[in-house]
Amino acid sequence: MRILGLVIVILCGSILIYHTSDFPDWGHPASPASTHVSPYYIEKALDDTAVPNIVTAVLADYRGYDTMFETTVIFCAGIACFFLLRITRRMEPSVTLYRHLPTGITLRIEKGGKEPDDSNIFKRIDTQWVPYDLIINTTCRMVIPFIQLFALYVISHGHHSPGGGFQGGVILGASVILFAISTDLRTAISRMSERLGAFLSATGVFIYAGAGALCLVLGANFLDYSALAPVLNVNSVMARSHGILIVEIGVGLAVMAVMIWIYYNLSSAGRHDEGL
Amino acid sequence: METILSIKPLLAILVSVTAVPFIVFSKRPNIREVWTFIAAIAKFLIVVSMIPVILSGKEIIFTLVDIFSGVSIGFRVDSLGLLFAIVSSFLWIITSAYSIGYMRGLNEHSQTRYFSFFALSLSATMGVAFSSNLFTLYLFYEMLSFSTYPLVTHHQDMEARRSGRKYLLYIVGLSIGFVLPCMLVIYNMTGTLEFTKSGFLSMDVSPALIAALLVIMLFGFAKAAIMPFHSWLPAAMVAPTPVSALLHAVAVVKVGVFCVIRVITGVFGVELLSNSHLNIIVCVIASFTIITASCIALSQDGLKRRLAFSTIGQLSYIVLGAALLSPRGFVGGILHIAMHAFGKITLFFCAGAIFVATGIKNISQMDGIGKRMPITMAAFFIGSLSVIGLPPCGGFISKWHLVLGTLDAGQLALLAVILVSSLLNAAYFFPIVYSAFFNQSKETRVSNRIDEAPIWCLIPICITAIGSIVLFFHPEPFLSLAQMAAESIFIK
Amino acid sequence: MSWQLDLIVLTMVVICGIAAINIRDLLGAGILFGAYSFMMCLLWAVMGAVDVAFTEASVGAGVSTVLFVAAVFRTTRRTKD
Amino acid sequence: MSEHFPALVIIVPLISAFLISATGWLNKRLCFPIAVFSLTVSLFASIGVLMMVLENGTVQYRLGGWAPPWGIEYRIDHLNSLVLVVISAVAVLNIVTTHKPVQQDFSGKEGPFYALYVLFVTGLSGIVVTGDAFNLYVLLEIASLTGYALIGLGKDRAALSSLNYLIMGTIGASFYLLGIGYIYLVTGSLNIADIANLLPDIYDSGVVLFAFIFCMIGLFIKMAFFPLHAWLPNAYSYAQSSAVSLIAPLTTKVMIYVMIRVTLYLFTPQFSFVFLNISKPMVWLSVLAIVMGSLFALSQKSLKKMLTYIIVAEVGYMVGGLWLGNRQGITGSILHIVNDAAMTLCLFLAAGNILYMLKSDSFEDMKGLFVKMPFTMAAFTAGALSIIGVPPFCGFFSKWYLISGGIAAGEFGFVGALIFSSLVNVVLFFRVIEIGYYEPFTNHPNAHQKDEETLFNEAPRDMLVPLLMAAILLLALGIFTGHIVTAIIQFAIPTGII
Amino acid sequence: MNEILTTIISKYNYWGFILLMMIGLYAMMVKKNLVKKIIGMNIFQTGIILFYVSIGVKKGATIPIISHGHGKEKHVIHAAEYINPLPHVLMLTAIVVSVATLGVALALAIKVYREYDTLEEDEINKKIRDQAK
Repeated sequence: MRILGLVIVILCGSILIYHTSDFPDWGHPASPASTHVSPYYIEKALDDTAVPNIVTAVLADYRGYDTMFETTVIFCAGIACFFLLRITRRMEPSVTLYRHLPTGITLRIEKGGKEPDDSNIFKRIDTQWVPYDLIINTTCRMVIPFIQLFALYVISHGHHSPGGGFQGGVILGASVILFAISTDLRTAISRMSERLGAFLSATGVFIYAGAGALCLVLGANFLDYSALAPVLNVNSVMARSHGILIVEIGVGLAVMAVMIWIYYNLSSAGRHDEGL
Repeated sequence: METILSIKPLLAILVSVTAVPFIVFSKRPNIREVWTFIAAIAKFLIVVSMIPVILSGKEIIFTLVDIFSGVSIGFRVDSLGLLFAIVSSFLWIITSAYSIGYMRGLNEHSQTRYFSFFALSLSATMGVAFSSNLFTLYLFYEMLSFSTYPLVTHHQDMEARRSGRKYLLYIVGLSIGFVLPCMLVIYNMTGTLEFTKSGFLSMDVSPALIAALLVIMLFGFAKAAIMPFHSWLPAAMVAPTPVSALLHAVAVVKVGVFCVIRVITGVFGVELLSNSHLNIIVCVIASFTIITASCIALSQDGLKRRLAFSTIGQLSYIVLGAALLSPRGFVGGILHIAMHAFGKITLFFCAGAIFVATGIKNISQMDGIGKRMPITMAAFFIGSLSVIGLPPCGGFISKWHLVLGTLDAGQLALLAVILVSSLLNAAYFFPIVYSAFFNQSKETRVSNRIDEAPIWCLIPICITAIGSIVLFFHPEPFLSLAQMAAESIFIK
Repeated sequence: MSWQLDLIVLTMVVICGIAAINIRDLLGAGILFGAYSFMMCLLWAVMGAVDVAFTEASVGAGVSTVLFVAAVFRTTRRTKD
Repeated sequence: MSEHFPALVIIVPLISAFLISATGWLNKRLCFPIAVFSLTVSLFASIGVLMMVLENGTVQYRLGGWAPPWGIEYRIDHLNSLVLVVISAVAVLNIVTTHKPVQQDFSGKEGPFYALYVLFVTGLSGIVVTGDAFNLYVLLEIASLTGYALIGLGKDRAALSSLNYLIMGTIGASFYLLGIGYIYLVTGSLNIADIANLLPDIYDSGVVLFAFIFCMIGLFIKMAFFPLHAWLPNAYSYAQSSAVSLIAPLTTKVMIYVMIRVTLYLFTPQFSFVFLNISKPMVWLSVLAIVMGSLFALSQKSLKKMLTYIIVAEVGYMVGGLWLGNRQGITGSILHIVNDAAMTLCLFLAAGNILYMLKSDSFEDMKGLFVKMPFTMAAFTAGALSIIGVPPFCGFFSKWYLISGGIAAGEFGFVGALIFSSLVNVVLFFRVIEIGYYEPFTNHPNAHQKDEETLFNEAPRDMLVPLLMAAILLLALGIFTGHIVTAIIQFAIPTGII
Repeated sequence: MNEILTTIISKYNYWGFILLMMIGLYAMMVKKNLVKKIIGMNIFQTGIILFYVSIGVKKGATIPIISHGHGKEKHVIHAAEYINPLPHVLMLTAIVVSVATLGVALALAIKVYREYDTLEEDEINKKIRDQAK
């Protein structure tokens, strides 16, 4: 099997490599890809949408329909992971560990044992015991706000610089994931519940599709943001720019929520009690 | 030819289908049987009401839907189809009466299913009789195959299961494997499937292709039980006797030969076949089947099996009559559909009656049974006379025309075939009658006391037996219809 | 940008890729896949596809790696090939 | 409003999917009505689109108001409007049946289930309406991802076979993406109509050839064309029946649609049939698919497994029909998309009902089913007859066109394979029907007139009615074949093909 | 010799994507471990993304962000000055799709592990066979 696979792969690869001779030269400015459709974007994007970052303009406006479904794909992945993994009925773990905060001593309680009730002194920790690390905790706590600030910047500044809703959303999600890793899953869930994640993801995509549908209600085609001009009280080019911002925010929300949601489900295998 | 647009053929088909829900949902058996009778009589009346129109030289047409160009579900009533429809719809009434006697006499299970599918099969038979094109013919042919399956396998035991498999394998397998491709080839060559008086296959097709199509179609309609694709028929005799009687002596097998006749006359056309002498192939195949089946019948001990092989032989008479391509032979062939139906159904009814009354299935056990069941055995005698082709029974008239047809066609060998096979027929029927009346019973079961089958069984037997005789003296409706059919085909 | 730099990064990508599928430890494979993604991100940045590079950095090198680690943590590190 | 019908077909279910997902957390009982409502709206919108297409010809809809090839457009002609109606109709018919089994199979996850269900339908509809090659890929991934999830939450081996499906499906989609990339490399466009205009100058380029090969390999994997079918049988047979009765009728059929779109409208018939000259080997491959699919089906011991292999054979029908390269063959292929969707729906719904009532679908447990579930089995028989190809059920007519096309093209191997598979189907289905018809009575042939009432155990009404409607649909589709062909399908084939 | 070198220089980026695709394909075909397969799948996808990005490259052009958009003086924009943005857009979508697929694939892998307690395909098949017996 190994040899056979290797032979097939090498054979296919060499045929493909041989046929690259038909390709246009790498980076040639006159190749069809660079001359047929794309010049229009480069030359008109700023005038049409008032967005200097052409990628953002194309992503969220010219091919905004694609991007809507790109966001939907992420949403699908979130639901799919939940659908596949989540175990809703509560299973009591056979062993729970508690840390006595003042002393740092760990309590091991077998199933059926009495649970400590004073939650200010005792804190439940993961069974795969991780030593309490002050440095990591503090560093993360300090870094996370800045990560989130940066993420917001990436989302809102996507018109002018690389980035946009998707990247910003991932970073925002990553900050929560970092929080979950540095403390534990239960703390993260108590800060941002699963239900909130689900709502936010649906809301995010809904903002995108809803913005498009709003255009449709206002009489233009689906996703034609210029129809938003009377609502936003700007001219139609700026309306497109604002429309892009709106959908980027939607994308950011959805992506953030889904990333967190997937992480919750994967890291706890759907149980949502003990994570990474 | 004048044509009349009328919904009657569709009504004749739908009558029994619409009866099915009533049959299924009727609470008591008596009401169920009433529905069957209402449907059967209504169907017969509708069919009969078409006779004057047809006899006055007109045709009734009705197109239900045009599926696409050249392919439609359409009906046309001509003399040939009407003849077949009269026979089968009349015999349905008789068989229904007989079924009641038989099924109740034996306390059979699932009688509701039995009567429902019986009604369905009759619809399909009417559809075949009235179809105006090859596609409709094929449609109802398949419908008949599937709706008779539950009837054939009514007993639901291992034997029924085996026969059911064989039945489907032959009938459906050959129709899909043989008829369907032929139909498509024909459609692709001509762009139509509508039957015409002189056939719609043009002369410029290569003879080899025509020969291939002809033979494949002949075997494809496996319900005609032409050898070597006949063995489903004896196997299907496991069914309750009324089923065997109606379906395997009347509806199913006759549908098979009816299809063959339709294809020979309506698709290939007399002219094309006689010019290319391809009818000889069919004649040879049919003759082979006649002789072989008769010989096999001689060696059978089960009464129903013997009757089955007799049927195989008799069916080929009809095919032979059509393939002779002489007007009188054609008349003989078509008449034989009716005459053989009456004769053979009598025989099957008798077999069933014997089984109901005594439980006997084999010929060797029937010594002296005539003393116990004199009416039944007398009817049996009349039926066998008709099948053999002796006066004063209807079978004589059709055989007579067949013989004349062979003379017209100048095929003396075929004449010999018919005569020899008639002798063979006599050889396998008369011993039964003889031993029934003149041999002493060896079985204790058969007492000398007269002890007939239930009255519901007996009356149908008498009706069909008398019918066989009446048809000898008054063959008019059938004879004139057959002659009209022959005229319309052979007049240039 | 010189093609030599391009080539070096490309080579690194390929090496990381091969290593990721051949290492006999799934956690290692996940981490190597992160490295692979990061190299890929460099390559794209070199090619001028800044947005794609940014996305790959956040998704491929970031979230994907976390997901791999999470999945490996919930299953097993063991692999036979 | 009517000019926005094309958009409504997609966005109504899309937006409702988000609503369903959100309401799933608040009140589970609301999910089902929302899903039914949105799919019904989508069905009406798609019928509206079909009417528009029948009246005015091709409908174009510019998303975002940008002209193609710069923006994305819907380009709806007779071909996709027909397939669109099929998708919406199957989705609506099927969703009604899912109400009860979902509570049993996916208890607590009704919200996600219906969200995924609706998204799956959205993805497929989107694939069908879009006029942009790359957009097609994105929607393909939506349909696939939701499909993996719906399949993955099944019984015993479901997760494994779903993972297998995922890996194969991703390879397939990636190959398609690669093919589109190759096309983009040499044309610089992603709009299907635009590419078709640009391609004739560069037919002889090796890149176009490879683009074609990649697209085809990708689609063949996705549609489970033999020998790339290995993912399908396990994936479909271990999935829960409420999910599979949606996925099985639609996925392969939509992929066939994409193949027809790609060969006839992206690469023109001139390229696919004349320039490449590979019709013969492709037809023979499909012959192989038909024969092997039928033979594999013959060796199965459970109902759903058998049906999945029949799907493999049916895919062979449609691929072969397309590659016959003549009008009749392609008509047959398109007609079979419609008919096979209906037939598969009918059969899988019947299997679902059986599974719901019996908790098993192995042949051994189906004894005496005709008495227990007469209506389900009647519909099953109708589906079986249609697959076998008995008139007037619809399966007969698409087979008719396919065989006619085979005869016209002189491909008698293909004709033979079709007939062979019909015969095998007779054996397959009558084996099932025989078991359902006989078994409990073998030992006591005469004494069960009473038992029939006590044994009667039919599926609930909301599962039965759609099934019976599907069975009637088979009949209606068969009878109106001529209308479908003359009104719709004949315009769906490029005029160059005779 | 020089000619070959220029060919290589002008095409080697394309070879890179083929190499990556083949690595991915090899992993998916040969590796028995499910997570390894998933990694192979991702490498395969990134290979294709690399191909698309390579299409977009334009020699002598800069990143596709119009410089005077940041309040600088307006001037006529020439298409040759900026890299083709379209493949980038497409590949943003493709990356998202690949991470979505990765998420679902890992979820399925966890589910498989839950059921069979192993990720090796041959061991799983053996278990299935044993169960059947």
